[in-house]
Amino acid sequence: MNEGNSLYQDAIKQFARAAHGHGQLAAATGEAKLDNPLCGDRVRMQVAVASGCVTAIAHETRGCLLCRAAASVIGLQAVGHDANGIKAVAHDLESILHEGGPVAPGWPELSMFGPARGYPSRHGCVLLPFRALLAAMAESEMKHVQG
Amino acid sequence: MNEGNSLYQDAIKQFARAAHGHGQLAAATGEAKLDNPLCGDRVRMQVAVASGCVTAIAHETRGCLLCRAAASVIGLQAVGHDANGIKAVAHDLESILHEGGPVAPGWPELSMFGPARGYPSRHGCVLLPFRALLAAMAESEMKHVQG
Amino acid sequence: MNSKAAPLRDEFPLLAAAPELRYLDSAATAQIHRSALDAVVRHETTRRANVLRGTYRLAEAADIAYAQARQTAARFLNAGSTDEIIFTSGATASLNLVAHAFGNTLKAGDRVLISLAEHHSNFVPWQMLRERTGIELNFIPVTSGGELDLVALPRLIDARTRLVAVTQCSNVTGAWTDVAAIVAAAREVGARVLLDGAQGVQHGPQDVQALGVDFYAFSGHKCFGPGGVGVLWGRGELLAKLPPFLTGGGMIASVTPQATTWALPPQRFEAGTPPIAQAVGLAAALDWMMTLDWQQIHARESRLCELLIEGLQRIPTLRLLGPAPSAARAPIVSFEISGLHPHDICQVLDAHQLALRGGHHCAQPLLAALGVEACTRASIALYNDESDVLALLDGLTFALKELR
Amino acid sequence: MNSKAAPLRDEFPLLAAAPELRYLDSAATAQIHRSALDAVVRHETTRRANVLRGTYRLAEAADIAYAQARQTAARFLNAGSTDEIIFTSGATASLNLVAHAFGNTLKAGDRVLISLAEHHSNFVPWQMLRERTGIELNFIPVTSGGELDLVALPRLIDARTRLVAVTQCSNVTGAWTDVAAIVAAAREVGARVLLDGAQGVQHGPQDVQALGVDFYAFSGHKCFGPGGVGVLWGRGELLAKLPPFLTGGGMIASVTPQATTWALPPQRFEAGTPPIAQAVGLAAALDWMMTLDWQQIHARESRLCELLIEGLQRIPTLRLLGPAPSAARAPIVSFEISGLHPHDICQVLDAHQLALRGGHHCAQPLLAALGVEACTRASIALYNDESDVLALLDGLTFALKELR
Ligand SMILES: Cc1ncc(COP(=O)(O)O)c(C=O)c1O
Ligand SMILES: Cc1ncc(COP(=O)(O)O)c(C=O)c1O
Repeated sequence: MNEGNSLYQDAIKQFARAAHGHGQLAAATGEAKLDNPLCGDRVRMQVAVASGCVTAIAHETRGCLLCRAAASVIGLQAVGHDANGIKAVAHDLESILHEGGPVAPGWPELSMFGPARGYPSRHGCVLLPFRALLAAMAESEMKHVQG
Repeated sequence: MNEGNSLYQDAIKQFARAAHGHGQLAAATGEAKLDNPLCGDRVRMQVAVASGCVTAIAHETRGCLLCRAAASVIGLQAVGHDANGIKAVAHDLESILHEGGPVAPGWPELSMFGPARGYPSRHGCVLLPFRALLAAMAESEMKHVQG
Repeated sequence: MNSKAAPLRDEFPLLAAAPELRYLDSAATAQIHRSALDAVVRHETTRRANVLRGTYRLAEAADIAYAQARQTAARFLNAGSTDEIIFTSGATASLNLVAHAFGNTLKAGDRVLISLAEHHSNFVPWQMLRERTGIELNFIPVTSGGELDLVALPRLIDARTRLVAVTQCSNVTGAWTDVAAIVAAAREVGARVLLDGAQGVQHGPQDVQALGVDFYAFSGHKCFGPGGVGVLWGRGELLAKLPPFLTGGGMIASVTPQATTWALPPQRFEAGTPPIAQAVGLAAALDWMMTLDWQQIHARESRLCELLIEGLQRIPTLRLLGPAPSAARAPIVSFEISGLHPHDICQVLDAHQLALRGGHHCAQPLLAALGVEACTRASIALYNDESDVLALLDGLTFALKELR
Repeated sequence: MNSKAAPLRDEFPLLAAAPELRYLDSAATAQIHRSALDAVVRHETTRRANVLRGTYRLAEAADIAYAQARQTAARFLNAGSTDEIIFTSGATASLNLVAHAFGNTLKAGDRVLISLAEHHSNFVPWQMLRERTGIELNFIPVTSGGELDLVALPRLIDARTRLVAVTQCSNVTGAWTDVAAIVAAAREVGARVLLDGAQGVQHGPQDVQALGVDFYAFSGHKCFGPGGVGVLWGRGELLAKLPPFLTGGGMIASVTPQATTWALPPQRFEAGTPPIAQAVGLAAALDWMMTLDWQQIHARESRLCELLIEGLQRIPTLRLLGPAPSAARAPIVSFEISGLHPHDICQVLDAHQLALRGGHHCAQPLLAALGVEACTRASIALYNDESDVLALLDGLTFALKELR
């Protein structure tokens, strides 16, 4: 039943299982822990940022397949991007979820979340790691400004 | 339109206008003030009780025709009755209002409230003076016991 | 002149089924519009599920319907954001929410300013707050016409005043409050403004941003929607800082025996299963209201109101309460007739198919200020027409004969 | 054996219109019975008016309907008096009412005893009370099966304990509380008992006098009635002594700027326009429930529950939460499957027309005690049948394949 409109495409399961970026960073410059209050899912995201760009990333994700797959995509792709780049990708992801919009050119894997469009209750699961990433980057930026 | 099932039979208007017992007692042994919270109507009932029986009664009634007519009936009839007698009459009145029950033999005027049976929101208006009377008699009894 | 026809009447199931009924008690409860009732039934028969937690399609559909209801309410009020709409069980619950969530942030000596024209639901919660916290409660007096006497405002408001909580429109006299003047005075001292919109919403969509207030409360049953539901709108930046009031499922971020953390607004203020079908029904009523020509409706309502006032003025021993006919007023007209009790008047009118309410209308301080114990009130809504007003005037002539 | 047939299903409009739907989420919201929906529509289209204040016939009819709804609720609970029934907006509102009206009579150092098995709605309000008043909050622990561990009771309850507030039945594990043991322990120290009946009412009429408790709270939407309405029952002599919680119209004796006095219960606790049509709809649902053969229904529900548990036990890596199958339990079965997230499980089940809920079910302290973050829950009601259970077991087999 892994037809095109199934939520649980093999890609999602493979990304979730691969858990790219799973772990901890020794030298994180920013960190964020976010909860999904509906299910208690949690993402802990750590980043190292230099000159505004992510140089290393690690996360510990307790969640459903969608949440884990999204975190894994981040683990694979986030290095090299600055906050604006990540915001743009998160925005593209939201438009995939809300309007079935086109896939972000740089992160083609996100197309696997297309079928989630029909399930608004799951959007939070997909977006949680991105929110955590942006929060971690903001924390890093804040420390940088203050330091 | 003063046919038999009209609420505002002439008897009610006449009793209300007559306001039997309106006024104050110089030598009250008990008194009660009761409000109808729905409209702010108020009955102040004073009694003089000797050997358990009402020997004098006076009331100040601010209310609708039904309330004033009921107070007026009390002003006319209450003297000579003890608490049990009044309770029996009040009970008869409730049964007239709730079930269209027979009229209290001693107080035939109460039959004029029969048409109020169809208007539960008005039952409180009719009963308020009786409740005030019973409260005044209870106060009198209380003082007697304590004194 | 088309003030005679009330084409909208047919759209209200109860009125359509009782053509003889002349319903003039919409200030207490407006009749439900068929779109609202249909929406409730459709929701309960096709989308019923608990919201905010389910991942199956039925629950998704309930979630979407509930979220859309929130969007509709936001549009009806021109709220800055959907997250500023809190669904409650009614205006009273909305007002109590502010009196606790915002009120409990006040300290002894802080001042809250209300008016003597308030409905008990925007009066007693502040007395309770006074008892709880030792705030000082001040009262804007009313003119002999029952309007807020704003001449007194400057000496009633100062830097200690933290909140001004007033009605948008009196449920007894129909007087509209000069909200702009209140807001200006409040802004000058840094006070917040809560507007009790219970009587406002029946007369058209609102613009909370243009009103310039900080909180706005109303009930569904007064604007052609279902009972059991209401709305509190609050400015986003204010809500973000407030603690919750009712607590329980749905409003938490996490719960442990030691401590609990809160969800963001609006969830923070919606403890437990909300009135889902009722919110959906309310949204249908608001959607319908937003399609109407309110200028035309106001013109009709004003004409009917003037016709009624003219007729009443011809009845000897009748005293009209409320502002001058020319003043800014909603079509609510209260009066007393010397020697006749409002309950008796309403009872006789009822025999003539006229539904009016008599009593203190949950506004005892206002009635005391006007020097009456109880009064009779006719409230006109968009489904009333000239024949209703004429029947009322006839009915009163009859009542005068019948009751004297 | 007639456990296959669910003759009642046809009486639920949503289920009747969706024959393929297998609704197993009744612990979150039960489907509405057609009598309840019909009663709401009938009320709104023939008797809609505000209650308690109008003297015209329409308002009288609304008053009578609302009073009858109170009588029905009193019969359903076997209350000592109709005046002990307070209509609220739901179980959460009922529980908050007790936490404020009764809770605020407590002083620092007084103790309130709840359990770790409580729904957030009977957990967070007591944490808030602890913050407000400095009471001490104690927790009855749970066994590994999620039942209240009453072995701990003697050391948790003493003369300082003023209230024991526990659920009648867990919304996660289905475990019924041993209410008699709680009541006996509470009586010994003079503590009051509040029972959260949210999950109890779905399984038949209750007898608060036989239960021996002091307060009982429930929601309409969990017992086949409308949303937006609930009930708090309280002992008359207790209610008479309590101050109000929410304040506003309808609950006062008189209001002046200086002071306000309260109406008698139940009005004292029903501020503002109540959920009238919803109370009438709830009464229709309760009336219908009182006509049913509950022994037979319980036998069916238990058979289905056992069938489900047996099937689940055959799934490797599945952990059943909750008491032993033989224990006193409502037909609510929660489980986790190692490596699979409840949201993913529910999503796949949904594709098979199975409506189940996954998450923390607003019972985080219980889940923490059981050592899980989230779980999947199947809750069975009187309209479910064997085919629903078998479809769920099939669906899980499929989910295991799909998700791994
Ligand atoms: C001005 C005003 N405020 C508040 C309320 C309370 O509304 P509700 O009873 O729907 O809570 C009312 C209605 O009675 C009202 O007229
Ligand atoms: C045990 C228990 N208590 C309280 C509640 C709260 O009920 P409501 O959300 O209807 O207010 C629920 C329902 O979610 C429950 O299961």
